[in-house]
Amino acid sequence: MAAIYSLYIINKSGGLIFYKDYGSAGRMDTNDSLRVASLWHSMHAISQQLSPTTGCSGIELLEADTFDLHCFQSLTGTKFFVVCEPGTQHMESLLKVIYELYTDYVLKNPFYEMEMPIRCELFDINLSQAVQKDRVAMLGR
Amino acid sequence: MVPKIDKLVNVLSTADKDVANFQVKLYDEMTTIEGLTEDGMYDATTMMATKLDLIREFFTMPNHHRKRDLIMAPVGPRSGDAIFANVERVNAELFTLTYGATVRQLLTDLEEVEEVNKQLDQMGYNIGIRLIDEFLAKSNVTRCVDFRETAEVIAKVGFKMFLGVTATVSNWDADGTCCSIILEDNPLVDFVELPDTCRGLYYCNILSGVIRGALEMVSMKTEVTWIRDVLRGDDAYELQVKLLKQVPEEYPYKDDE
Amino acid sequence: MQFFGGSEISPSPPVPTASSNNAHMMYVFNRNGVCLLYREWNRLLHTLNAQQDHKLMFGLLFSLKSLTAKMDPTNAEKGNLGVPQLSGQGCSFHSFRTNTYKLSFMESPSGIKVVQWNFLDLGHALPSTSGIVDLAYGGITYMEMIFVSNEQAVLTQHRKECIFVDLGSDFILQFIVVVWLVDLIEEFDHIILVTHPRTGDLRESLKYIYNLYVEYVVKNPLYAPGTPIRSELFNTSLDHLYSFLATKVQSLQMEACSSSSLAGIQLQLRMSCADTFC
Amino acid sequence: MIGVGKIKQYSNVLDKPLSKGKQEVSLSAFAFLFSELVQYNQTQVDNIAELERRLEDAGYAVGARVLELLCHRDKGNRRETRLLGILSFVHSTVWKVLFGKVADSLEKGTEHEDEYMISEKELLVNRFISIPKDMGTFNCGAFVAGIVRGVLDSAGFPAVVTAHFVPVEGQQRPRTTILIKFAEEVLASFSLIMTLFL
Repeated sequence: MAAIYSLYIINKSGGLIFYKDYGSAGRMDTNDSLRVASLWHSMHAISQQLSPTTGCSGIELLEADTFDLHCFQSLTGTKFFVVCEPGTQHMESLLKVIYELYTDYVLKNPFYEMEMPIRCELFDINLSQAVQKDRVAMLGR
Repeated sequence: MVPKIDKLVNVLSTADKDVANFQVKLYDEMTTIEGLTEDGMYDATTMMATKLDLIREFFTMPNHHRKRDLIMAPVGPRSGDAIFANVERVNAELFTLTYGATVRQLLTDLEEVEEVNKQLDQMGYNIGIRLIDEFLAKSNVTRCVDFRETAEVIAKVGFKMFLGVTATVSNWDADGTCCSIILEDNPLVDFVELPDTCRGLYYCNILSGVIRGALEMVSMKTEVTWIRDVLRGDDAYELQVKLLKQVPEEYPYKDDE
Repeated sequence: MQFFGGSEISPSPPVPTASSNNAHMMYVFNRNGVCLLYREWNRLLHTLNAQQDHKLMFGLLFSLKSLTAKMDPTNAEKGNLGVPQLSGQGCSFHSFRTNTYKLSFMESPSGIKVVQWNFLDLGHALPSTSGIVDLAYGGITYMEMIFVSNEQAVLTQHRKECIFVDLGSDFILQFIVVVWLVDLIEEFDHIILVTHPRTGDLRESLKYIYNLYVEYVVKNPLYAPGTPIRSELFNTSLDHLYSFLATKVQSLQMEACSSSSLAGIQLQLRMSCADTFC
Repeated sequence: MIGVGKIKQYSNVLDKPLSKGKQEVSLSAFAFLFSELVQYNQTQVDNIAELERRLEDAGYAVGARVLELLCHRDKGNRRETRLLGILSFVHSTVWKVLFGKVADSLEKGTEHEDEYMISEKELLVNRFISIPKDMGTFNCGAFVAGIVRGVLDSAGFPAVVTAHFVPVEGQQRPRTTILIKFAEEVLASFSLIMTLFL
């Protein structure tokens, strides 16, 4: 039972820098995930453009038939979004935890080049623990 | 079994106490507060986990007080002290000595003091563009649009959160695009005296770079210069931050798209 | 006449939540992306001119639909991005929320889209009276969608289930557009509701609009398809209801809307509004 | 249900000794500075060995100062003369000051007489660092190796000090071992002292 299907991280120009699948049917190949990322980036921007009032920071939650998509955008423009089962709780706080893991294990890694794809072993290790723990919390309920 | 909240474990830190069922008791108490959502409970528990006395108090609080404190407590920008108390810290000497070694390395590599100043500023910029995300994540700052507000937050919260020192913001100019940040303390400079071969060196130039880099990432182009530097005989460390341009992210799609 | 396989409009919509977010917008597009209807109440920000705004909105819907179909984690073969979907085919989205507004979206089997917006009242006072916005006629011709006509639009169980969920708890009646449509066009396909971020599930209200709209549209031979909605009656009723709801009504109980004839529906609506007017 | 605990390593505030006015900065401040130091040095070298050497040099300067500070502060200026004394000084006092804890272990090398090893499950400087595969056995701990060499050298125990990743089975992350290889003369005098007492 995968509450979380997949996680994407996009840099501020819409390039996909991280994609992890946690068990959706038919894993997306790389160009598809790249296209999804850049499409989401433009949709997110357009949604701000169409806001009936000022101060809109773009889509935070998209509800679809078979999944919810929670998106967090940092003030520096980096977007973290997770695809999960409809109605999954605590996705905002999980995204916040992932954002902090990004500031620790990616931005503090001297071998990570800004805006480039993330290949940091420590980020992967800590991320899978965070997602695992979150899933346990959900299952535990 | 309910996963224990690490912070609760640490705060209670009594080995035999089964934190999990204590957590359930706390949770049941919270369900009596109508209007407190699941996320609200989660945040409330995490917040309480940092204050042992608050937990004790919580059980004795009448319900409407609980509601007022738990729900109404806005999760606004957290104070520098609160964050500093909660982050992992290291002895300042390690930081100071490492910085000293860095400057020494630059002095040997570049010889010219002016080059070292530039390199330090660039290194600071490289740190700033990365550090800003941690600052935003930990300080719950939701908007960085107004330069005045941002400068205040960076000085008050940022310097405290990272360097454990307090900084004040003053002498704003008329239109609020230029101010000074004065550091009451500066961990970079313990045990440092500049030999006269280093005349003209801005030893702490990394700090100006950090501020410039951090602000640029929230679309504020600035110029940061030293006004006063104790190592050069002044009575305090004072940086001037001048807003050059606020770069609004333009709408990425031209009309014909 | 039953719509969508006999699902009833559920009995009484619950009381709208207290927060009066009295500004919202509504778009109706036909399957070719033509914006048949655009209404706004107290929209403060117009970053684009009407034509761009509608074009962008339709583009957003089209892309989000293909994105969600592509990202559907429950079925393996996903087709590729950007290819138009048969209406009702593949996973689609029904709402998204930003920090300032919530957009609810419904697509009829024939592919027409209705969007209704509401934006978060950010604390500053909003003008209570709402001017009548004449419909900007936005024409997008480049997108071709293949639609299955209504008769054969056999909705798969899955699909139907997601559009017509049971009534959400805080269903805000004030966005229900009571529609006395006389001269409307052939089926409109897309209903988009933009409401307050904390607004609950509005698919039911969309369904309600759609039922009324199709009921009158289908029955209205006068209207030439593809031309904008000029129904005076429609516009006045919209504003009348809107300004009324925005200011006074706290709760407006609607009896179960039976699927009886045209008149039945109309009567019932008037009755329910009437008793709250006096 | 109550949500899950924060994943961040939450250091236990309650048992962190409240230093009597001892100044602290956030680990992040050090981590960002150290990361920049590594990146700067990467631009100055063209191979990994050189990068390690430069980090070590930077560490050496830190080590020399640490010894001064600590001797002045703690030992009332009495110099440590015994080999084991200086090793345990590094393993505990120096480690505590710089990294807030005593090193996990101090062992004597098994193969060679003149080798000692200080090991740490998670060396502070490596806390956030992921080494790319193509950099082989490179270890930023070279900086700490430099610190150790700086302390030992200034205390009159010249040695060659290197940092190595040592895989730990059952752990995803290897630990770091600081290998200390004392110079000839150090051992000579050490064995001389030993013979005197035997």
